[in-house]
Order: sequence, then structure tokens, then C-alpha cells
Amino acid sequence: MQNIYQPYLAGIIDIRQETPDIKTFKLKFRDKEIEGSFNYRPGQFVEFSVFGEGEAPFCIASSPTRKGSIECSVKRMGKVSQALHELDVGDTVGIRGPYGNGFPVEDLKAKNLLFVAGGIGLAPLRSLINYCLDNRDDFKAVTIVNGARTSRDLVYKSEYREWEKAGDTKLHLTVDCREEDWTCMVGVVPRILEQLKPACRDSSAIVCGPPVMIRYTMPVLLKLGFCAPSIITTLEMKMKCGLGKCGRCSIGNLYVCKDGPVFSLEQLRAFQYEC
Amino acid sequence: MPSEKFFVKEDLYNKLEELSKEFEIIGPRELPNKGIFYQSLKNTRDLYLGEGFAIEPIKRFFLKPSEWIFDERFRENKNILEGIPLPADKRIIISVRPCETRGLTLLDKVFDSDYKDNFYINNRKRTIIIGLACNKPAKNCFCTSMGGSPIESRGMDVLIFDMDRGLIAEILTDRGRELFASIGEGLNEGQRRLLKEDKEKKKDLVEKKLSPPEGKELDKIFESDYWEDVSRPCIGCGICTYLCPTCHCFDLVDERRKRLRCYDSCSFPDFTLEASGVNPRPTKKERYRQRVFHKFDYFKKNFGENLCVGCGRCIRHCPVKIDIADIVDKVPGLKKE
Amino acid sequence: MKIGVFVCHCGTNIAATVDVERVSQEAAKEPRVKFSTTYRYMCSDPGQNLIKEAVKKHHLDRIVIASCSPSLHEKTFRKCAEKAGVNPYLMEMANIREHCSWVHQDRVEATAKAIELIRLALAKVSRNKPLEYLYIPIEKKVLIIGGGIAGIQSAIDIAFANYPAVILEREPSIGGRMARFDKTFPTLDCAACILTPKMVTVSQSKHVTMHTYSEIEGVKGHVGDFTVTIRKKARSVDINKCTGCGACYNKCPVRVPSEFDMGLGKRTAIYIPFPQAVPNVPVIDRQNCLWFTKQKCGICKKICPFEAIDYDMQDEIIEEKFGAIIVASGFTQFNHAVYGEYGYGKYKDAITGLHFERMANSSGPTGGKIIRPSDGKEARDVVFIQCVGSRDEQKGLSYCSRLCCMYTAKHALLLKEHNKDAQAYVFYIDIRAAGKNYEEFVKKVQDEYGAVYLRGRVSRIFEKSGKLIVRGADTLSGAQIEIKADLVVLATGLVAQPDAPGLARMLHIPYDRNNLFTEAHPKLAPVETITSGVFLTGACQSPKDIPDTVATASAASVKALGLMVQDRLQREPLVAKVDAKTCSGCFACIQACSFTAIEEEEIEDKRLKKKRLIAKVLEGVCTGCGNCTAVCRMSAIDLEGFSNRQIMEEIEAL
Amino acid sequence: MTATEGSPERKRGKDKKDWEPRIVGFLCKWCSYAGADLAGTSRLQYPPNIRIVRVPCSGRVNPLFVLKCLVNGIDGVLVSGCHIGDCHYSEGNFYARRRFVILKRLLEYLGIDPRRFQMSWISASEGDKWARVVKELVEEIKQAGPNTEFRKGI
Amino acid sequence: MIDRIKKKAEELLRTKQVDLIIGYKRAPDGVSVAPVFIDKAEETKELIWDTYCVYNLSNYLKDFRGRKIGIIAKACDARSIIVLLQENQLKRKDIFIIGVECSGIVDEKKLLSISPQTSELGFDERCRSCKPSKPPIYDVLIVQEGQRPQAPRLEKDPYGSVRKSEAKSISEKFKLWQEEFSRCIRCYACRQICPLCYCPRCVADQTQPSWLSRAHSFRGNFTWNVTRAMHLAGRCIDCGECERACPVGIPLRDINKKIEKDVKELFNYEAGLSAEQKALLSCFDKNDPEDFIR
Repeated sequence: MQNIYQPYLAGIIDIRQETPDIKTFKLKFRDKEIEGSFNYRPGQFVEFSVFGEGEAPFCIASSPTRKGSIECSVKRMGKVSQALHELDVGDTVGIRGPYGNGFPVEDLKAKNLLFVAGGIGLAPLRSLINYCLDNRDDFKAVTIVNGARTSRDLVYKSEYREWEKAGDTKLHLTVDCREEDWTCMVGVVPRILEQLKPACRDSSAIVCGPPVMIRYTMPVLLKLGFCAPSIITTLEMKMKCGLGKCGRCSIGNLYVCKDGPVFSLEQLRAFQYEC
Repeated sequence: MPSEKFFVKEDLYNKLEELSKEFEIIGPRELPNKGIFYQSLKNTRDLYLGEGFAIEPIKRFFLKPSEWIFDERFRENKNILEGIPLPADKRIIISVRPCETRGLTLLDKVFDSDYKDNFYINNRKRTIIIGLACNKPAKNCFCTSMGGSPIESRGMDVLIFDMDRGLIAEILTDRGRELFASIGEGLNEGQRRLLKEDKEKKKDLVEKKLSPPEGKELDKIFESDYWEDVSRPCIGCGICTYLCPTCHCFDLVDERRKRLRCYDSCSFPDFTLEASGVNPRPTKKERYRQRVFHKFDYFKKNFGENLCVGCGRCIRHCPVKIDIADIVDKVPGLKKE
Repeated sequence: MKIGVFVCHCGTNIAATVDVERVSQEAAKEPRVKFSTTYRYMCSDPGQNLIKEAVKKHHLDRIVIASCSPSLHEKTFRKCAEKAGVNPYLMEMANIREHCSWVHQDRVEATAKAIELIRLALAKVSRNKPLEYLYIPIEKKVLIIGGGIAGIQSAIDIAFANYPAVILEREPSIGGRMARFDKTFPTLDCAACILTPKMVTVSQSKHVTMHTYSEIEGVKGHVGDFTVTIRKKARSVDINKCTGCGACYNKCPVRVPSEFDMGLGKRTAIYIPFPQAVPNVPVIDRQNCLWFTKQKCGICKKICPFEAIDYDMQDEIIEEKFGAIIVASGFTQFNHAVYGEYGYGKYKDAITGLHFERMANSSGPTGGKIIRPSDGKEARDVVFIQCVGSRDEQKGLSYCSRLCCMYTAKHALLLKEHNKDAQAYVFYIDIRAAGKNYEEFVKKVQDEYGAVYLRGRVSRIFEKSGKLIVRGADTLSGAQIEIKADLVVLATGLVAQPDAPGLARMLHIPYDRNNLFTEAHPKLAPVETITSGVFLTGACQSPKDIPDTVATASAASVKALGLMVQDRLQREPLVAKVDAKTCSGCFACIQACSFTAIEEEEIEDKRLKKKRLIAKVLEGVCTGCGNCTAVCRMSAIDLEGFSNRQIMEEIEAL
Repeated sequence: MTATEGSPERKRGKDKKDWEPRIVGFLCKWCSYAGADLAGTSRLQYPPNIRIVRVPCSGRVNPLFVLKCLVNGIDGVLVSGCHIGDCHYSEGNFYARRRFVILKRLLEYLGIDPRRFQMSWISASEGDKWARVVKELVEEIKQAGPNTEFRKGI
Repeated sequence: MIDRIKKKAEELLRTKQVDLIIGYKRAPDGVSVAPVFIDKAEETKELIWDTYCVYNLSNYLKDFRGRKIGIIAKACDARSIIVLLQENQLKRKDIFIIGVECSGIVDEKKLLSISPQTSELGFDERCRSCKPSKPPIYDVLIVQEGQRPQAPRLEKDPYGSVRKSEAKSISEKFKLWQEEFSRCIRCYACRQICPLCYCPRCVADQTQPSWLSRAHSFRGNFTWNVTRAMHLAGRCIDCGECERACPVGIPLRDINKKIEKDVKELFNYEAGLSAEQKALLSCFDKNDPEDFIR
């Protein structure tokens, strides 16, 4: 029987410094076979092992449509992420997964998609955005609202052009406060949404960002006419095993790691989750 | 071969002696002034067959308090992971209380479902469990309210009844049958009747009762101040969870170039403390409520049973006398007729 | 993380015993080591260049240097790292010379140990954090506590460098003990002649401010930024109006014993302590002034042409900021009342050396005559007793007061000069004359001035027919000696001021069991204290004669000036840090900090949504000893450079 | 940080016959560390069993460091600082002395061989004392035998 | 006695001198006692006082920082309050101490094993070496009425048992404690029940660095137990709660007592006597013993 707690080894093949405290790691499994069999959906996550330090979950930021490697963006925070930030290209980490439910890609097909991201919250959305762009015909209009505290804190800057160029896709960037040489929007994400007034018909909103942003975005979306089942978000909670066993990430009778991390607002309401 | 056997204690000791060549024999042992502890018995006569409960349930032989999950090495500039060989030696755990084995059947639902935990499953497979029905439940026992009873035999291979003059073993599985092939005799009519009477009698032995509210109803008072009130005396130690036959939360940490899986407890603040400093269960209220809800609501929703066997350990050993049964029983506004 | 390991041969010093090549190869196999090499002399310019180039080429971000002791070259390699673009605190050394190649002979064992030592250094460096130097702004002003010769000299030196100095003196005038002396040994310069010009220099310097008749009340802050509270006692005379004409004290009707003259002379109630006083402004002794005691008289106020007399003057409390403090609080005399056998207090003609100084002074109370205080007759046979208090653990001091031998010799000489017929007898234990021309001086006093030196203790003094009979033993001849003396002069030892401990506590400097202030290091930091920015000079630290006092005064000034000339103070960032989330505010650290480098700070606890107190390290004061980290049960306080993670990592790597 | 496997020396430790004690010294950098340096400069020979962790002051040494060493299977631990009165920080060693007398007695009470945890005052001029203390320590700990008790179990 | 306690508690709440009273009430089992937190004057009826009032309630004070708390304190509890005051964990003005005179409390585990024939009263061992029956600090003292059975005092030497253990051989001692510590389940009840273990984040929970092994092994258990004891050196006031809370019966008091004895003998220091006292390990004496140093 397989040891469900033992990760696969993966090598870091590229590191990109996104912001002063966020790095994106590009990983390739050491074992070719695993690379071939590692299938995931946008919105799923993996457990990252930095040996000697421990394990922590990070969502997959790359799209399954782009094979050969997976990417994760990591903000320098706790013991593991700090250690991860100290690693270099060529170093080895452990990867366990993919875990979680991922975004309901099938349900989103033939819909207008509104992506609302704050800071590193863009990471799981990026996976889905790129997935949509790679299967462009399956989806209708794509609108991306991406905010950060400052322009320095915007992630995946190098991909914005590509997104903007894609057909029927709009990208709105915003920062919290006015800055010099900043030509895009200024204001917190919920405010910007109020200004943009994206259409709710045949639409799903996929929201990911810091808890405060989510808290203030939800009512705006509802006001704009999005219904609770069509508002989708991903939850963050301390996770350890990723398998729904260790007991940490329980929210109601569900486990964020196993039954989440993607939930619709309707689901969240069902277990009195405050957001 | 009969499914019940009669023998005297002496026979059992001898049998265990014989079995100890092939099996590791684990059973409760009374340590003076300390209590009863399950131990690997070098001398099978140390086996405690009396009343009372071991402090720690047999959970620790299946979901170990700590175990290495894998080995991390760095050799010649390369990271290598090595699995930990699973122990293969066969074990017998004897004189196990029905509620504890019942606990295992609940743990099976967690560890032997979707993602299968090979460490746990291996331990389950290599262990034969011989239970001992309770003659005298303790004052904090409430197993009958939790779907168990002093004669509950789920999860056991053999269940022994202590009948004054001797022991009657109810053989429940093939493994048990094999084990008890050469001990004792089948029951005569009198003995059979005695056993039946005994079973009947024991069903009603447990005095403490509680009727846990249905999951949906607990939901309603999720935000109640009740949880703050009842959790106030809680000191946040791990006794109730560590000694619980069904609590199974764990942590994974790296130590000494190995990964360790060890018990963790929802009563510890660090359990849910995130790297960012945010804690979704910041106070005793949320933590204690989690424990109650996990046991009497969430698990029930997921697996159809309460995650509690009513063994009373958490009540017995709570240093501040928190009584989960009492708390669940007195959940406000949900009194059932 | 990319660590580079640089193994030094140190010529053959390391390479002869340790297989450096193998060490380097093994090091290269360690995790995160991206580069490893050896070189003959890593500390040499080519060696350092090699490091710089390797850093550049391999993008190294941490460095381990396996060579000699960090005591020797830590600074060198930190600088080298800095120049190579690596934070200097991301460099660690493995001492494979002093701790390995030099103390072992077996090549296999030594090589194995060297590899392990590098592994330790690797473990540590992997937990190092880049640290930035600390900079502390400096208040460009020096406080000098005490206006004796030590304080005066310090003020002059500091003023000479064009930095402001403030002298704090509790007496009405600066000058201290030296102002009371007659001549000074061994050159016999007149004390006043050499001191007065210095006092004038101070008073005229635009850089020196004097707070005379003032006391220190409190000290807060740390090096570069001390805030000192000063009490300026009410002088009753406006220092700005008074011209020092003397009209007031000339007319004052009160006569009391003069402290300056050791009670041998009298002074008025409004007085200047001595003619050369600086500032030359009188002070009213309110205890004895008729206006203050009986609300009568008021002559001085009436007579003062400048309306400088102000009976309503109050003590004034001021606060001033300083960048450094020089402690020059001086000494006092040993209270020899414990030696009943010497008869001081009982017999008027048993006096101390300081009395003798005043008598010998031609402007003193006796006009330069050495007389018997009992009857005013000129003294002929004078017995000097040395080591009164000093070198006597039982009754007095454990230490030698160092100057008594010399001033007694001087007194014996002065006696003869003042009175050709006089005869000096000196009872001594040893003659300690270890100074330039000191031994010669003592010899001259014996040979040319006929002073009789008797080695031994005086056992008893008693009065008989108007003379003091001094009984003692001459241990050299073994004879019992009895001298009929006109005058007995006790060479009392020097002791700390009675309020020295209070001052020490204010300044957070340690003092020894004799209440003498303790220097930072007896040899290598003799004028520094463990409180950075506080320096010592003169006899408050240990008995000193004038040359030594002046020397330490200049030394302390240089130390203070060393701070003054800097724009800001650069300090190693190896200081303690508090993790606010973990700190419980039990303040065990504050109690255990020898440097008062930790204080309480109120923070807003987000978790508890309450304000609470936690510890805060004053980086400018912290010396980085790390004691706080070990008394902190929750490990909320940690030491940069020797952090818990670094040390624990080392332990785990063992 | 991923550590590597034991050195050859450590491996040797597994074989009882060739067992060599492993000793850790926490040395204050002003006195004892300098004393050990002097032993080197004077070419005084001593056994290679000791590894030195350099600390600013004996007062820096947390009892948990000592404990960690012992439970990690280190055979002997030495904490060494300046002589009383010589502390660079004037009082650090006083605190250390108080702290460690309690630890030492407690460890002995719990059955840890007192030879396994020791303290010394060694000044910067006492290179000879350093060499002697190491020699004695190695001898004593050899007699005490390997510290294996903590290796059992998990 | 209980009437006066109730009266005082009622008065304190009614007059709003305190926001909350921490006291004792009967546990659901009807025999033993549980802590109770009362914020309404009329609920003070629930309060009880008897020999089952084992808890050192000062442990709860940290949960109510910044609020005015009335607390019922025995002599040992009051001593831990002193240590908490000494360590700035409490403000004196925030607490109202209802001191109760105490002649000893029972050991429930012991009670269960006593045969009814003996005269043994089942007093807790900790009460046998407790000196004062009155708390050293209080705002109001409720004294005992009449004669009450008193916990039998230990003869002469309160450290007799420690001395006996000290005399054992090293290997005996090791075996003993190996056995004891091997049972430790690392539930940290000893820490959580201790009023003096108030660290916001215990070193045992810290991961950077990881001070002690999380493993339930002798290695990890030993480190934990020594760490706990060391952190109580000069602070433990021997309320014995840790030992009572320990589910597996590790004689923690014995370890605490050992340190208490050393501290008394070596430094003449006793914990919890005065809030002005310096912390034992944050001060020193120039003449501290150093015969153990080379």
C-alpha cells in the first residue's frame, strides 16, 4: 500500500521573484513517470515539503494545459515558506497531491467569467485564467479585476500582456493608493467592482484574495446581481495532511483540504462561514 | 466448532504464554498508584482482568502517538526519501473494553476510507483484539447512549465474559477462532443460558445517559454564548483528546531528518494558528465547540455516527471536571421530550 | 541559499595537519554549498580577491571561511564579505587552526574534525540573517561630574577640541581637593600655582559651562543620548549680577569654622570657600546666616552694590542632554576614628594630612606655620603615621591608598622648610614610591631633610605634660620606640565618596566592595565603564595622585571626544531583539540585564485586543551579552548573531 | 536546513569498541574561547573529541541548549566562561553559575551522570587549563560511557 | 465559612467592585468540585467551600486580564498570585482576593483507594508540607470556624523524600525516571493547569527553533519535563496542581520539590513570599556556590 504522506521529489527549475515577498517556483518531478501521471485541475493545491523544515500547502498557479512542470507562488510567511524562499534552482523539494476539489470547470463552461483577485490571491485564479485562455472557445467573456496594495505587490506582471491580447478578455489592474507613473485604476477591489459594474447575466464570479477583500467583495457582487451559487471563492486555512484526516481545516462538517478549497458562496453560507 | 467457549483464567494465562512465542501480547497492567496501562506483557500473568479502565485507550497501538512517516537523507548532493518499513510482527491485544474497540471502528472510517492510511491499516491487520465485557461500568460511562454497550463486540475478534467461575469467550472472527481452537470447551446448556442472562443484565448496567441532539439541531446554537460559558473552566490541555479512543487529529513535523506524525489536539491554540498569525479558532470557546461539534455533529453528518463511544475517559481525567456528556445534554433550547 | 566554503591552508599551519583538499571536497557535498575551494592564505589580498570573485561568479550569498580563530580575522572577513557584496553578517568562520590543526597531530582525526567544524559553521550560517549596522545619533555635549583637577582637566581637553563640556560640582567652587594642597610632590610646585590657571581657563572657555553648588538627581537614556537632571542649589547670590567684589563677606558678622581649612580657620556665613574660587561668587550658608536663622541682619543684601543677594532664591531643577558622561567625583578621607589608639578627636594635636596641608599653606589659616592646634605653639617634633586605614583589612581598607607615602614625605620636607629646628619621624610599613622621581624624593627627605623613618606600627599615643607620647616598634632594629611629639600627623587613606553607590546606580556602572567605581577592563579599558558613554577619571575609581588623575582625565576626554567627533555612532548589530507576540511582559530580562538596556513598552495586542506591556531593547545600550535570552522562559528575546536558531542549528548538526 | 548523515567519526560511535565520546563546549568568546585559541597558539595537544559552539558569554547559554545536546546523544557538555569577576559583561557568568547549578543538580536527580554536564571557568590566558580540562573531560566521559539512552524509541 | 464567602462574593458583585468571581461549585457528579465563574450577584449561591476545592484558581486570572476579578484563594493559591504580581502578570488593583483559611484539601485519587476502616482522611500530599494555613496576601480573609481535621504535617524535614531519592544511585534514579517519563503523553496538562505557565507561546510549541522533540519518546518527554521544571525554578509555589492534573501519574511535585530544596539551600530563596522579590534566575549573589565548576 502506498504511503499517502510521502511526497514525490521535484526539482526547482526556475524561480521568479514576483514581489519583494512572493516568489514563483517552477517545479519538475524527478521521476518522469510521476510527471506523466500527475494530473490536476485548476484550483487544486499541493503539499510542499522543504526537507528538514516541514510541509505546507500551496495552490498550483499553473494551468494543467501547460504540461511539463507545475508552478506555485509562495509568500514569505511561516517556517516552510521562509525556507522555501531560501532555495535555489536545482534544489529539491517534496510534492504531495494534487489535493482539493479545484474549480468546477465544467460548470463554468459557456459562461462569462469574472475573476476578482487581490495580491497573491491571483495565484489559483491564474491557473484557471490560463486554462480558460487555452480553451478559449469553451468560455464566454473573461474579465479580470486584479488588485494589490501597491504596484510592487502585483503578481504575474509578465503575463498581463498575454491576457489582454486574448480575445474577449479584459484586464483591470488597480492599486490601493495613488502612485506615481501608475496609469491603471486606483482603489480597493470592491470599489473598483462597483465602478466597473460587470454584467451578471450568465456569469460566474471567481474571487480570491485576502479575507478582508473577500468580505467586502461579496456584498458588492450580490448587489451587482450575482447569485450566491455563482460566486466562487477559495478558502485558506491551516492544513497539514491535505487528506481530510488531521482535523485542522474543518469548517462545518467539511474539510477545506478535501472538500475545498473551492466553495461557492452558497455553500459557505450553509455552514455559517463569516465572509 | 462452537462460537462460544468456556475456560478458566488459568487456561487463558497458559494459552497466552503459548501464544507469546508467536505474538506480541499486549494487555492492561496495573501499576501501583498510577493506574492501568496497556503494555507489552513480558509475563502474561501481569495481565489485568479486573474492572476499571486503562488510562490510555488502545488507540495508541493503531494510531501511534508518534511515528516516523519517512526518512529524508542528503547524500552526495542529492535528496533521497526512504520509506519506513512497516512492522510485520503479529500482536494480540487482550482484555480490551468494548468501547475502545468501538472507537477503532470509528477510526477505521477515517483512516481506512478514501485516502487509506497504510500505517494505521497495517496496525489493524496485524492485531488480533480480544475484548472483555464490562461487569461494572464506571460512573462516567455512557456507552449505551452512544450506540455501544458493555457487551458491544464490534471490531473484536473475541469477546470474553468474566463469569465468576470462569470465562466465556465469544468467538467473532476466523482469526479468533483459530486462536482459540485449542482452549476450553464449548458451552453446555446451563452456561449458554447464563451467558444470555449475563448479556441481558449487562445491557442495562450503564446508568449515565444522554441524548445527543441531532446534528441539525446543534447547528442552530453554533453561535450561542453557551460555548463560552462551558469552555471557561477548560485549561486547554490535551488530556481529553489524547485519551479519547476516537480523537485522531495529528500533526506532521520534520525532526532529525525524518518526518514525524504525532498526536495533536484541537484544544491547543497552535492547532489552527496560521503562519500569518491568524487563528480561526482563537479562543477556548471556538476550540471547545469544535470538539463537541466534531464529535456530535460533523462526524455524524459525514459518517452517520457520533465520534464518541461514551467511555467517559475525558470526564474521568479532566483536571477541571468538564463533563462533555453533561454539556451536550444541557445544550440550551434543544431539550427533547 | 548559496553558500561558499573557503578553506585556508594558512601556509602549512593548517595544511600540515589537516587535509585541506579533502575538507574542501567534503564541504562541497553539504547541502546548499555551491562552491568550495582552498587557498594558501585566505586572509591575504589574493585570498580575499579569490573570495570576491567566487561570490561574483557563483552568486554566493553566504560564506564560510575555515581558517584561524574569529578573534583574529572575523573583522577581516566580514569586511571582505561586505566588499564582495555579501552582508557581513552572512559570514561565519570555522576555526580549524587554533582549535584543530594546532592541537592535534593525527592527520585523519584532525581532518575529520575540520570537516565537522565546517559543518557546524554551515549549520550556523544557514540560519544567519543579514544585519545592518546600528547608528545612534550623538548629543554633542559632555557632562563632567566633579570639578576637581580631574574634572577640570577633562573640561579643558574637551573644550580644546571645540566641544561643549558641562562641569557639575556640588561645592560652591571648582577646584576640589587639590585646591587645598600646599605643594605637590615630588617637584614641590605650589598647588595653587598650577591649579588656578586651569580653573581660570575653564571659567573663561566659551565651551565650558559650570554648574557649581549643584547636584545630580537622575540619569536616563544611553550613550549619545543621556538626559541628566541637575539640582542647582540656591546660592542666594545671583551669579550673573555678582562681580565678586567681596563687600558682602567682608561685612558679614557671622564666624564659623571653615570647611576648606579643615576647621583650622574661620569663615563668614556669606563666603567664598577660598580666595581663588571659581566662580568668584559667594554663597550664603543658610544654616548659619542670621537672616535665615533669625530673620535679622541682612547686611549683605543692603551692602551689595549690584543687588546680587537674593534671599528668596530657590533650588532649581534643570534637565540637560549629553552624549557622554565623565565621572570625576573624586574621593574623601578615610574616617580614622576606628583607630582609637591614634587619639584623633581626643587629642587636638593629632591631625590628618589634609590639616597639615592647610597649615603648611602660607595663605592658609596659620599663615604657613606648623603649629599645635591645642596651644598654637609651633611644632618641633612631629610624628607622621602612615597607612592609617590603608592596607588594614581588619579595621580599614584592603587596598594601598598609594599616595600617603609620598605626601607624608612631602610633609616631612615641608615641616623642615617651615621650621629648621623641627624633626620629622615617620612610622611606615613599606615605602611605596613607584613614580617618576618619587623614590629619589623620599630619599632626599631622609637624607637631606633628616626625616627619621621608622618601620613599624604605632601601638599607642597618649598625652603627657602637654606632649603626645607616641609609642611604637621599630621592627628593623627590634627596639621599642617612644617619641615625645608636639604634633602627630595621620596619613589617612583615600576612600570613595559616601554617596558613590548612589551615583553608580544612577549611571548603571558597577562599583566594588570599597564603593570605588569599576572600569570596563582593568587593563585594556581603564577609563571606560560597562555602560557605554560613561567614563571614569581620578580617584573615584581608585586612589590616584595628581599626575595619574590628569592622565586619566585626558584619557577619558579622548574617549568622550571619540564619540563627539562622530556624526552618529556605528555599532555592531549584535544586540537583543524582542518578539512582541511571544513576550509575556514578565520582565525577567529587565532584572537580569546588567546594562539597563531593556525597558517596558506598551503595545496594542491585536490578538487580545488590549494594550499590554512588553520588553523593548534599547539598541544603543545593549552590549549583546545575551543573558536576557537565557532567562527568558518563552524565548521571546533573542540575540542577533548568536540567535537561538543559529545555536540550535549548530547543536543539531553535531 | 537539511543536515547530512554523520561523519566517519559518528559512524564509528555505533561500534562500541571504538567508541569515542562526543563533547560539546559552549565557550564564551572573550575568555574561554580565547583560552582555547591560546592552547592552539601554544600547540598544546588534546584529544579531538570536543566541538566548540562560540557564544558571547556563558550567560547566553540557555539550559535548553544543554538539554538538547544531551537528548541528541552528545556524550558530554561543557559550559565555560570567564572567571568570576572577569566577565566581559561584568555579571554574565554570575547568572550562568546560578542557572546551571540548578540544572546540574536536577539532571543528576533524574539520573543523568553528573560527568555529562560540567562547567569551567577558563580565562584567555589559561590555554594550559583548557587543554587539561578537555583531556580530563574526555577521560571522565569515557568512563561514563556512551550516552545511548535517549536514542531508544522514537 | 461558606456563608461568609457567599456574602462577600455577592457584595462584591452587587457593588460592582468586581466584574467576575472565580470560585468553586459542585461538579455534575455531585461529589467533587469544579471551578465556577460568576458574574451575577444572585448566582453566588452556587459557591461552595470544602476540602474538595483542589483547584488553584489563579490559573484562570490570565483569561480575564484587564477586568476586575474576585478570586477565592487558599494559601498556596495566594502565593502563586504573589508570583504573578511579581512577574507583572496581574495588577493588584484588578483583583480582589477572598482569602480562605485552609486546613488541607483531599486527593481524590487517594480517596478512592482508602479503605473505610482506616483513620486516613485522604489529604493531598502537598498539604502536608504547606506551612501557612492563611494566605500571605488577601483583601478579605475568611477564617475557619471551629475545629477541622488538619492535614497531618510532615515531620521535621519537608524534603525528606527528596533526600531519600537523592541518595539513590545514578542508574537507579535513571531507571525510575525513565519509567515515569515513558508514560508521559505530552498532553501538557501540567503546563496548562499551572498558574505560572502563562507564556503566550510555550517553547514546547515553538518551531523556530524547535526546542524540543514533539515525539512521544523518552527523548522528547525528558526534554519537556526538565524544561518545565527548569522554567519553574524559583517560581513554583508547590500548589501541586501539575501532579494532580497529570493523567498518567508522573510525580511532578517530586521534581519541583527537588528544585525548591536546592534553591532554598543554595540561595536561601523561596518563591511567592513577596511581590517585590527579584526573580531567582534574574539575580545572583557574588557568593553563590561554585564548587561544581572546574
